[in-house]
Amino acid sequence: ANYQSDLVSQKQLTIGLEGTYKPYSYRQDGKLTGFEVKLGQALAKKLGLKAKFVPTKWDSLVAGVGADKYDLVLNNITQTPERKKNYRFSTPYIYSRYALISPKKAKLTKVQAIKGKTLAEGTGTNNAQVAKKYGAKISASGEFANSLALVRQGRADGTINSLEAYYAYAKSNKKVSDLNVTDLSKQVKPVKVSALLKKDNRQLQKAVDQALKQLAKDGTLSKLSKQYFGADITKAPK
Amino acid sequence: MWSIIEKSLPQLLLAAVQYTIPLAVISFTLGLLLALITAIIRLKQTRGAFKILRAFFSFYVWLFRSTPLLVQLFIVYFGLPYLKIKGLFPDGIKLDPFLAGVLTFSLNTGAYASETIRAAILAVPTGQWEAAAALGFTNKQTLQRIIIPQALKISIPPLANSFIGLVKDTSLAASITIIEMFEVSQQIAAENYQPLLMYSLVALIYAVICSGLSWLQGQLEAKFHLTTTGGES
Amino acid sequence: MWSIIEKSLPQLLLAAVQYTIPLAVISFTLGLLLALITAIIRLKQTRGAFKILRAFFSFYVWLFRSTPLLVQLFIVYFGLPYLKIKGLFPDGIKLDPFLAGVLTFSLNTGAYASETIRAAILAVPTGQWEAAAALGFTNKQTLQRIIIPQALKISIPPLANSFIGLVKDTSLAASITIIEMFEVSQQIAAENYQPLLMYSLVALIYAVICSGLSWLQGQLEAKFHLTTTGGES
Amino acid sequence: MKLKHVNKSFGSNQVLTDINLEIPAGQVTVLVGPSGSGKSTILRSLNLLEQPESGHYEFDEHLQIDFSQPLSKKDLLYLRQNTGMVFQDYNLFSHLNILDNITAAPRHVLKQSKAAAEATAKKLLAKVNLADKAQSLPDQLSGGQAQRVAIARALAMNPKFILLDEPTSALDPELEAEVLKVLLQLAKEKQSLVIVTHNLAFAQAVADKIIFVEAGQILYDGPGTAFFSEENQHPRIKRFISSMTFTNLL
Amino acid sequence: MKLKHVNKSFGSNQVLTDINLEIPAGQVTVLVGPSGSGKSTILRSLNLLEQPESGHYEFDEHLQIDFSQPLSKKDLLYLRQNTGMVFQDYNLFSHLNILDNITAAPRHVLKQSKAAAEATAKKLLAKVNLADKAQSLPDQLSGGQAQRVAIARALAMNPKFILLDEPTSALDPELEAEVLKVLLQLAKEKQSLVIVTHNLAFAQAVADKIIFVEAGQILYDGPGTAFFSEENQHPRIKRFISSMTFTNLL
Ligand SMILES: Nc1ncnc2c1ncn2[C@@H]1O[C@H](COP(=O)(O)OP(=O)(O)OP(=O)(O)O)[C@@H](O)[C@H]1O
Ligand SMILES: Nc1ncnc2c1ncn2[C@@H]1O[C@H](COP(=O)(O)OP(=O)(O)OP(=O)(O)O)[C@@H](O)[C@H]1O
Ligand SMILES: [Mg+2]
Ligand SMILES: [Mg+2]
Repeated sequence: ANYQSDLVSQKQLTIGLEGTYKPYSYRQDGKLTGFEVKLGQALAKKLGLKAKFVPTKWDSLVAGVGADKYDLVLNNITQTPERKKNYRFSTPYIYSRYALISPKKAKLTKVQAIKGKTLAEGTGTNNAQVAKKYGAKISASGEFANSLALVRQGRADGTINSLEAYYAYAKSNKKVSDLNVTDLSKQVKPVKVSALLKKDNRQLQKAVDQALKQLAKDGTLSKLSKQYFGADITKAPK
Repeated sequence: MWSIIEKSLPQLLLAAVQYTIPLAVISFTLGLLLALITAIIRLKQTRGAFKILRAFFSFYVWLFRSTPLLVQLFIVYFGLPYLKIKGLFPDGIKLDPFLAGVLTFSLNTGAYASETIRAAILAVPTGQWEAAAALGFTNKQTLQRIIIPQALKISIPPLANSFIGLVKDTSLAASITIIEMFEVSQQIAAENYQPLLMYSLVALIYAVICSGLSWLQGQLEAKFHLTTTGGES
Repeated sequence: MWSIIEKSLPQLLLAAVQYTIPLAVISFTLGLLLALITAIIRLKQTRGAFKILRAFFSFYVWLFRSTPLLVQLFIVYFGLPYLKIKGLFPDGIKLDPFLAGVLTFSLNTGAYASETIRAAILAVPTGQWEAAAALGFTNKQTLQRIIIPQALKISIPPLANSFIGLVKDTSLAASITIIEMFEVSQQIAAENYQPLLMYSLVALIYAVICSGLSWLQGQLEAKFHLTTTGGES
Repeated sequence: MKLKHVNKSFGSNQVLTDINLEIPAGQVTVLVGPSGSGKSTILRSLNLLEQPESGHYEFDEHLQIDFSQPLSKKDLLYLRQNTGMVFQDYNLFSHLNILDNITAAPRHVLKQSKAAAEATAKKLLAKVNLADKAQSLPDQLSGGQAQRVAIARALAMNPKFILLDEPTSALDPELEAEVLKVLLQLAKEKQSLVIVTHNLAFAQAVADKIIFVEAGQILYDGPGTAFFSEENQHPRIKRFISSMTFTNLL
Repeated sequence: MKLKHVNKSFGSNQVLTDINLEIPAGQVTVLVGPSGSGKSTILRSLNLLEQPESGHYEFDEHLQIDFSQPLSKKDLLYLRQNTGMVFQDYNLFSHLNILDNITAAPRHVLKQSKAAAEATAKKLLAKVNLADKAQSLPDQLSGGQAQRVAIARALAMNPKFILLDEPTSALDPELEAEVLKVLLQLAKEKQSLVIVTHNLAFAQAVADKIIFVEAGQILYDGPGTAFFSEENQHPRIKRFISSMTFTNLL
């Protein structure tokens, strides 16, 4: 297969991700794990490559793929028109639901209500774009854990992020009764999450799409989804 | 390219005026004050309870000089809210990002500048102390009227360097959600996918600001007749 | 709490040994070499083509001293791959993160240290040049046998400070995907949601390393009979 | 001023041993002796810049000090106000202009008004031939000028005694002469002076009384004339004088 | 050594004006004159540490220099090898021990072997009475010792002339005597010396020839004895000598 020539380093699938974003990618006892880590390993295996992960701060994650720091990014990245102009996307592997998380007292349940409020979001994320679209002010916070900390400490009015990430957070923090979480899937359409690739890497994209198809077929994708998200979100919502 | 620069430059400059410069100026002013107090307390010959105060200030200087600024910022902004002290801070210490930034930068500058001022006070020749003592000045009068004015003059070049350093260090404030200049450049890069251009642009702005400050420093030193070490080669 | 510390400490120390310390040591060594060359070139009286070389090195020092290290790291790691030069780098300059880190830290250290060494060379009393000249030494011999050895001795304290500063600055390497100590602490904190504890722990490790280095610096200075300015108060 | 049985050590190094001396008012007393013998230490003890471990110091009818006791602030201030000190390297306050150098202590220690202090300062500057330098900064002066300002600064406190530690050692002979001229003038006006100097020609010219110090002890204490006369001389002193005048080299 | 019609300015400040002088070999020539008159500039011109704008310098039969022409490296090296220089503040190489200070130039400039250079150095150290200091560092020496090492360092190059710029001005009289003793010894051995000094007693004792400089011009050039004699004196010189010996103060 001639996608080999697209690779940053030979015989290796180099994958960029945050590594601090539970349950997508995070460390457990020092070892990288999470849905997208397992997915990356499975992808690599299908392609007959070794998976190599490069944890990168969100701020520079997308810039890194253009700079050939890794072959693709698996980091709950959503397809958007602007990104499509500059990058290449694989077929989607999950459909991520937005959640609006805010302190209980604030009673923020409608996405329209965030107008003029300050939301903690990572620079250039989809979450930030949604928040901006509905008129919120952005407080640039790199990591999800930090964003939630800011909300709970009352230093941000709320945050929009993926519902799955919130569930993972709620699981490891016994007490989340101070938080109010609204599933925004009714208000903002769930978004396609795909691997992000460099514009020129058409061959690699084809190969990745092929591999994803096989992973969906053999049930690996749904299995991983259930394991890390507690639900199968790999199918397009009706 | 030019259109991108034209579009982003105003945003970057606004961020500089709103955050980068105020952060640097306010923190430096507070830091200098703290540094002066710290330097004097640490230089005092002491007895009894005062020793504890001195040890405290020595600890403070040690702590802030031997840990990275970035870690300090994280501790103050993300860490302190978890520090729950019954009675005093039952809910932890939660600071607004700008305040957290000013606090950290001031403490950091204070620690380094106190060493600068301390060295400057020690660099004032012993003869100045003796001359003042021989004229009947008390220690306090000597410090205030003779030593500190001379020490501050000696400190001008290193302190000016510290200020320029602080301007550059404000780029770390992005990590505690302050949207200073570098953060803005990253946000723009996340939109237009031109990181090299955006980072270079922001580097250029820093370079212009810092060179301007260096020039001012030169003027200041010339005014106070401070000459840098000279020689022949 | 203790169990968390017990679990995370080995990871942090491993990161220190794998990245923090090698980054600092390698970059400092290369930076020092670069600094020495830069200092000598910039001090040389020049004619003709050599002037361009000197201007180039002056520009380099200016650039790296007047922009933030964080921005430099971003430009080298994320920016340079976009710099496509036909013939030379048709695909941009793509560096491995560690290499990019070493390159940036070396260039940064080189710029600052060259100023230290330059000042030290100028601080060698003119009389040493004259004495050597009067004995028939050429300029080059004088520089090599008389001036540089003395200048390096003068430079020890500020260079040691630079090295300690560099150790702390490696905490910025996390931003270019190097999993150094502070990044590891953030990752652990993202898992156990104990940021205050993790950041404090990492701060402590830095403090221990830096204090150790300060102590070594003291020994070194004592060995070379360097005394810091003294006085009375 | 009298010192009685004064001892002073730095660490284990005994620098002054059982020093007894009297310094008469209205006269010029010159301390001479080889380098490291303890001249400066004696002078600095008279001004309490050094505190000996034991012995007594009878300054005047108002002030007697037992060196083995801690010093009171009041005594220290009284002593400092009544003794002026002139150092080898001038020690002018480098951030103040000449006028402020002279008025600083009268204003802040004696609490004189600014106007009064400046009037006195100007008179003193005229006296040391530097009336035109009032607004200069110390580093704009030559060494000889700086030392004359230092003398004016000491005089401004109107002290009973002025102590001078090698006031001209840092100066070229011609600048030295400027300063010595001023000191001779003061001597004529019966200002009490205590001078440490290596300049034997000057000592011979000006000293009412000479004290010769060697290794922390006093080997001679008497009139200047007798010190330099050929007869009746201690062999060590003879050797010292001849080494100072190079007569033994040839 | 001869200087002919030499002029030298620093910026707009003409420091030497039409200087003509001859320095005989095997004799002691002493340069005296008030501060700032140009003595050091003359001495430094002889060693080309300063280059005058115009005039001629006839060093010996091999080397004649026209100051208005650029200097060749070869001439410079020849001159430097044949003149030694001793500075007021010694300028010993502070990072080298005494032995290395003395052997550095013989080894690296004259390319002597280490053993040969060290053998010579040890003889010279013995000559200046410092045989036991070979391994010391410069800052472990007293000023007098340091200056004697500086003299030994100059001698190690075996120069035709040794130039000394106020070699004892930084020293106490007793340390000064140590150095002067060495210089007298060299004079006796007919080493050619050119000495700038403010010490007229020493000048009188040692000078074969005296050159008096004032404001960049030579006012006297002749035997030492005539310079100090009461008759036949230039009034300016008279004034200078008396100011140096304080005879006019009293
Ligand atoms: N602050 C000090 N600490 C330790 N030793 C000192 C101190 N001051 C002076 N000494 C020692 O005391 C002795 C006497 O010194 P002092 O300065 O009184 O001599 P001096 O007669 O003034 O010499 P000089 O002519 O060189 O000025 C010397 O051995 C000196 O080293
Ligand atoms: N490098 C220099 N740059 C400018 N002016 C100089 C320089 N060196 C000497 N001068 C000036 O040249 C004049 C003569 O100086 P020089 O040092 O030769 O005098 P000198 O007779 O040696 O005096 P002294 O007895 O003080 O050493 C003085 O006016 C001095 O200020
Ligand atoms: Mg003394
Ligand atoms: Mg001179």
